[in-house]
Amino acid sequence: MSVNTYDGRVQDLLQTMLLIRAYEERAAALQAESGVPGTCTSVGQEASAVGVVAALGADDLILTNHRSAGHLLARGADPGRLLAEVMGRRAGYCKGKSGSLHISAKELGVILTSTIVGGELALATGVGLSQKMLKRPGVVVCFFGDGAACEGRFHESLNLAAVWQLPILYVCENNQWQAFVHRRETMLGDSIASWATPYGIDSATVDGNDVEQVRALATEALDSIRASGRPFLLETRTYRLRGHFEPDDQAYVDPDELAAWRARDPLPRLQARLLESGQLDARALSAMESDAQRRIDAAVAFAIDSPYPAIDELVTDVYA
Amino acid sequence: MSVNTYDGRVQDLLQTMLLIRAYEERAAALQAESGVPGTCTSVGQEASAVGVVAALGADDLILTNHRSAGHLLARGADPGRLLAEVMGRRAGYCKGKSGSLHISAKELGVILTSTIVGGELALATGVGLSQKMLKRPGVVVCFFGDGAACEGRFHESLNLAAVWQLPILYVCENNQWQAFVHRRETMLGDSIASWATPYGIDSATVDGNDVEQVRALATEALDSIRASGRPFLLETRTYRLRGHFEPDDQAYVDPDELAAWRARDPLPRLQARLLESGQLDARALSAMESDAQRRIDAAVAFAIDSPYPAIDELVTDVYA
Amino acid sequence: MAHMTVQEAIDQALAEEMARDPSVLLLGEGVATKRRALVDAFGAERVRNTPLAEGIIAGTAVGAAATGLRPVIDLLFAPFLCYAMDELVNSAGKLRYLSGGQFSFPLVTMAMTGAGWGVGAQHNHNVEAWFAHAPGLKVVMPASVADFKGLLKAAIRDQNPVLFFIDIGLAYTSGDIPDGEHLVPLGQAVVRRPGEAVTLISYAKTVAVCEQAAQTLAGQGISAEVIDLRTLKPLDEASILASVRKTGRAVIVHEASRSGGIGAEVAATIGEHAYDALKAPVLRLAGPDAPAPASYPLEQAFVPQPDAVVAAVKRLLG
Amino acid sequence: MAHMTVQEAIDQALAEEMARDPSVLLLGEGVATKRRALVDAFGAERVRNTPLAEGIIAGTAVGAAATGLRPVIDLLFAPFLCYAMDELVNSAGKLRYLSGGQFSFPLVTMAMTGAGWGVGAQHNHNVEAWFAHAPGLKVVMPASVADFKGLLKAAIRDQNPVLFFIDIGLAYTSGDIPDGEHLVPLGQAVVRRPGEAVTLISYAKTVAVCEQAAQTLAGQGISAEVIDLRTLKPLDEASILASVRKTGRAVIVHEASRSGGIGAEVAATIGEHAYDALKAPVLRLAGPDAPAPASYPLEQAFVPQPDAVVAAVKRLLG
Ligand SMILES: Cc1ncc(C[n+]2csc(CCOP(=O)(O)OP(=O)(O)O)c2C)c(N)n1
Ligand SMILES: Cc1ncc(C[n+]2csc(CCOP(=O)(O)OP(=O)(O)O)c2C)c(N)n1
Ligand SMILES: [Mg+2]
Ligand SMILES: [Mg+2]
Repeated sequence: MSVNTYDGRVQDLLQTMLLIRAYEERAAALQAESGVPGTCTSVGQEASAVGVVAALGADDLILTNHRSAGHLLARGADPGRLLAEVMGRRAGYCKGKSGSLHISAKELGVILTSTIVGGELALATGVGLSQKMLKRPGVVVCFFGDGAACEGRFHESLNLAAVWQLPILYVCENNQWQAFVHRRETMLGDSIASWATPYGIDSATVDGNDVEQVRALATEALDSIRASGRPFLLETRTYRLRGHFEPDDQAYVDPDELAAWRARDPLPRLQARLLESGQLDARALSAMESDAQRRIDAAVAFAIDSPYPAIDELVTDVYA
Repeated sequence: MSVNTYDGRVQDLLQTMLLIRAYEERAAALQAESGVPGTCTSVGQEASAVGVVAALGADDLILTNHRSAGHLLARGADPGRLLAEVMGRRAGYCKGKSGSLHISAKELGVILTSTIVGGELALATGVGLSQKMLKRPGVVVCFFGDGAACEGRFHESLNLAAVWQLPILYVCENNQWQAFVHRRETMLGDSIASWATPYGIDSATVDGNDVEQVRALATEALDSIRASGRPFLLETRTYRLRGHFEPDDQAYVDPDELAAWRARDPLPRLQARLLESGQLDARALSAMESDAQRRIDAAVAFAIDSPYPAIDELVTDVYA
Repeated sequence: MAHMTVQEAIDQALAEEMARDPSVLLLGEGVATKRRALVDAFGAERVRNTPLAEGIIAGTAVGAAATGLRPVIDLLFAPFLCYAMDELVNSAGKLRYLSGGQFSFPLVTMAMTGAGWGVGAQHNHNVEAWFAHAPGLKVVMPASVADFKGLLKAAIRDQNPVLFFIDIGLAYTSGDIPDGEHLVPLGQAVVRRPGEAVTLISYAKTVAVCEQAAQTLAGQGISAEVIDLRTLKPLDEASILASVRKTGRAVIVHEASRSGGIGAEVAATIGEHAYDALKAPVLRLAGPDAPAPASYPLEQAFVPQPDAVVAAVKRLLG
Repeated sequence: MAHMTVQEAIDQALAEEMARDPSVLLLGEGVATKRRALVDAFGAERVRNTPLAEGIIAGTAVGAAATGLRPVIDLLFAPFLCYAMDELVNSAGKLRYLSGGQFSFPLVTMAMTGAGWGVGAQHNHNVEAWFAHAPGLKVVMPASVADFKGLLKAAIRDQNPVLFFIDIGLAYTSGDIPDGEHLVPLGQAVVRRPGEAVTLISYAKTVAVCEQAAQTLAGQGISAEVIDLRTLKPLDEASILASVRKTGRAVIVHEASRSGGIGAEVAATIGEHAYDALKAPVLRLAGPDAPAPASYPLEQAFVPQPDAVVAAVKRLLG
């Protein structure tokens, strides 16, 4: 079983965040330089992904959206197989059929990456129902964006999960953007967490760029779900530091907003805190960084070496 | 223009409620006795329909759902043409093509009866947008049920109306049932009005079996919409006293619940109040009742006499 | 042999499969109210009324199917499938493929459709062809009471998402069902009446229309073979082609609108693969490209009638 | 003549129609961001970014169309239409009929689809045939830059709901557009290349595949006529039949899955109405009944290629 679980060490969180950042930036560079298919990177959102996933147990299950590389890597995905999938290679998690946008990895308990915005919300209730009816211990974590919260499925999913008391942790990664539309153009308020209240679902909001806070709140939320059997909504306030999909020059983004959030980039923030508190020294950090880069170098080499699927794979796996 | 508008007289409200009750009961009897197509009657909900429609001006527009006869009649629909439509006759509002489930009446400002539960919510924003962009004065009233509130379109519609500031009065006729499912099986709370809060929409709840209270609150809501240009959600608490669709023996309904709501039937309640306060005497009431019956007798005669559409109508009106 | 209605056949199929396999469960608006006996037999956990929200009913079924349950969902009327298209098409139909075969989606979606109740176009729209044009799905639409039972049981056991359409006009008809375990495999058409001069191909309610037409034609010395497709995807091309190769003539009959209906696929398949055997053009008799009207005589006129089938055959033979 | 990309042609069509008719407006996720020049020209009221909710975007358009506006909505990618099926099919397509003609629904729904970007099956699914099988709708899918402009303008002026599909593979190609008012009427196919021995019928990206095949065939002394359908509903049956009556042979080519695709309707129509003129079976070359894969070589293999068209024609002539 290659699922990552985390003990208390904050250094492990940093290590994972560094890996994700290195992966995402390399994926973007490969797109720009070598015409590798573009991806929706999670640069800037690493703390949200790692903080939540680090709170999970091995039995918990994940559904996520198009911006899923961070969730997958935090859960223990092999960056080589991930990149192979992005490149449509046979060694990818889905034999190259998915590409970056629909990656699932059964061995990691990642049931779904939905690129239909809202698809993760629609299926999460079913996975929750399986957990409940088959008396399996794991909680279902459903990552979705502030954009997905505008889809009707948000309403339908949360209401059903509340009525049927399904063990689901909804995690809204509110990164202020919905592709080329700012969140403010799509809702009057600023809180998506509060949208849970009418359904009778408890919720909380957390600084999504602070991995320790995210992990603390996610742990609390998971505990409450395990104890009560009821769903919970956690909103992580964060920001999409690169564009929506590579390439994207973000010409439409207010530079002041972007600058303000760059100043809150979760990686330097965590690094500075750990360096200051003495939990990390410069040498260890640089070793971690090189380690991440090495793993990504190896991943790229693996993915590029991996063959494309044979043409007859075009029509396999359609029916069981 | 045959749109009904109402001045302050409560007797007019009673008269209209009597007409609706007489119409609905006759429709049910015709189904049982003569095999006329079944309908979703609004028996028990007359106060909600009449109270809201009586608050409207001639310019206001209506979208409604499968339980729309009360809204149509309150707005001034000819019971003969309504019944003709139910029976699929040429003289019906929609040439018999709709039957009871999709009746619109442009001349009355009734844009839509949607039998897709949620369709009225989906289209209401567009009608509201037309009113706003074309600078027309009328408010858009969208009647929907507690069941429709569970559809994702509720969420999408209210959120968009809030963000775009559309002049829409959402009226949730919460009659405790969603076809064969009790409302309590579909949501944890008891208040649909409170579901509006996260979107930034004001709301109110009213005893939907008290026509004067409904009219008062609808008038306030409409005033606020006209003043602010913003949507409003009014929840009318009421009950479906007959079954979902004729015939329906309601064997699945808790007899105590049904009895409790029968005791709050809006018609006897209003009659008693008016008789007590001297706004009505028994003779006047009985004259009103016979008048309603006479109109329905005439309507039945008209509808039955009305021919079916010619067969070549099968393929007309598909395209403009 | 037991005599029962289609509703009873469906209940029986559900009860047998729920008894056989504890992972089977039934979800939908009112299923627990309307199929009370199933609640009594299998408990409220496995027969669940839902909120009125087709999208999440279907989504729940897809998620549950991926993770060990075997849901049957009742979405009531075919036009309501429009609210669940994403879950059925983009998730149930595609995610097995997109996952490289990691997950399967054994689930059955039931819906009624068709003329007969005068409920109009927002309840009555024959959209089975849409799902035949969506990868990863199977589509079933029975014509006989026995097939309602046998196909539903097979659909529940299938490892793939199956759309199970119930023709409203048949929903309360009755007929005989073989005793014991009665399974009808998906993907197999059946010859309802053998014949030599022409093949009448249909499914659902209009199979009976073809049978009536065949009867009339027999009286006039014309021998018509009637094929009931039963499964619309995968289409039983072998049975269709074998019959048409024998008769040389085909008329396809269904109630769904003509343009882009199942009949188009059947006609195109015949035209491509039985070309040499054809003695006449392949004709389609189908509903018009119009929404279904509520008005009784118009609704009747929507459905192809036996005399039109007879006339079409005579045109082919004339 | 002006040379421009498809995106520019779409912008130009929108700008011209918005200038001509103040009731035209554009709604969608990001339309105001991506078509900034239209905001500048016509104001933020008429070019509106929306929340991420396809159902209400479409519903808003339908309600607005019924009451005096003329909306164009951009739903981005065809699979996302699944979230708007109810509004497009049950409301836009049916309510004119169900209202007995009281209301009309002039609205245009744009969506991209097709192979070329490796985005996989939740972005790439050619579902145009669904809408051809839904009453009250029109369906357009252009192949040339000039047609993108002319058909979009005509679609905006049409009194009916029109689905306007943009083949991803063409979205950033460029070509010439006639100067001045350039309208292409809906419902008219066009002969892209005249020929005598076989008719190649296609639309969207695979029109070019047919043209390439025709070129190759010409080099081998075989004269192929290429028809670009342009509008898929209403289908220009007269043009199709005229050509096939002349050539006696037809190959239909599209990228959408074979089973139940537009090709089935075209083949069935030819088989019924040009039977006497046929010298060979009508063939279809289409995408497989599989979701669209992301992997580059698989995605390429999804699309019918010129050599397959050439081979099919030779089979017919051989
Ligand atoms: C149903 C659907 N509509 C539109 C899109 C196109 N799209 C892809 S991502 C995206 C923005 C999603 O915003 P959000 O949910 O906030 O996630 P984020 O990208 O910000 O992480 C859009 C509009 C889609 N993939 N699916
Ligand atoms: C989309 C859709 N799903 C299901 C139905 C079947 N149906 C018709 S009315 C109804 C109940 C509606 O409940 P509610 O909105 O509360 O209205 P009420 O009937 O109580 O007035 C149902 C389930 C439908 N017509 N449309
Ligand atoms: Mg976002
Ligand atoms: Mg109700």
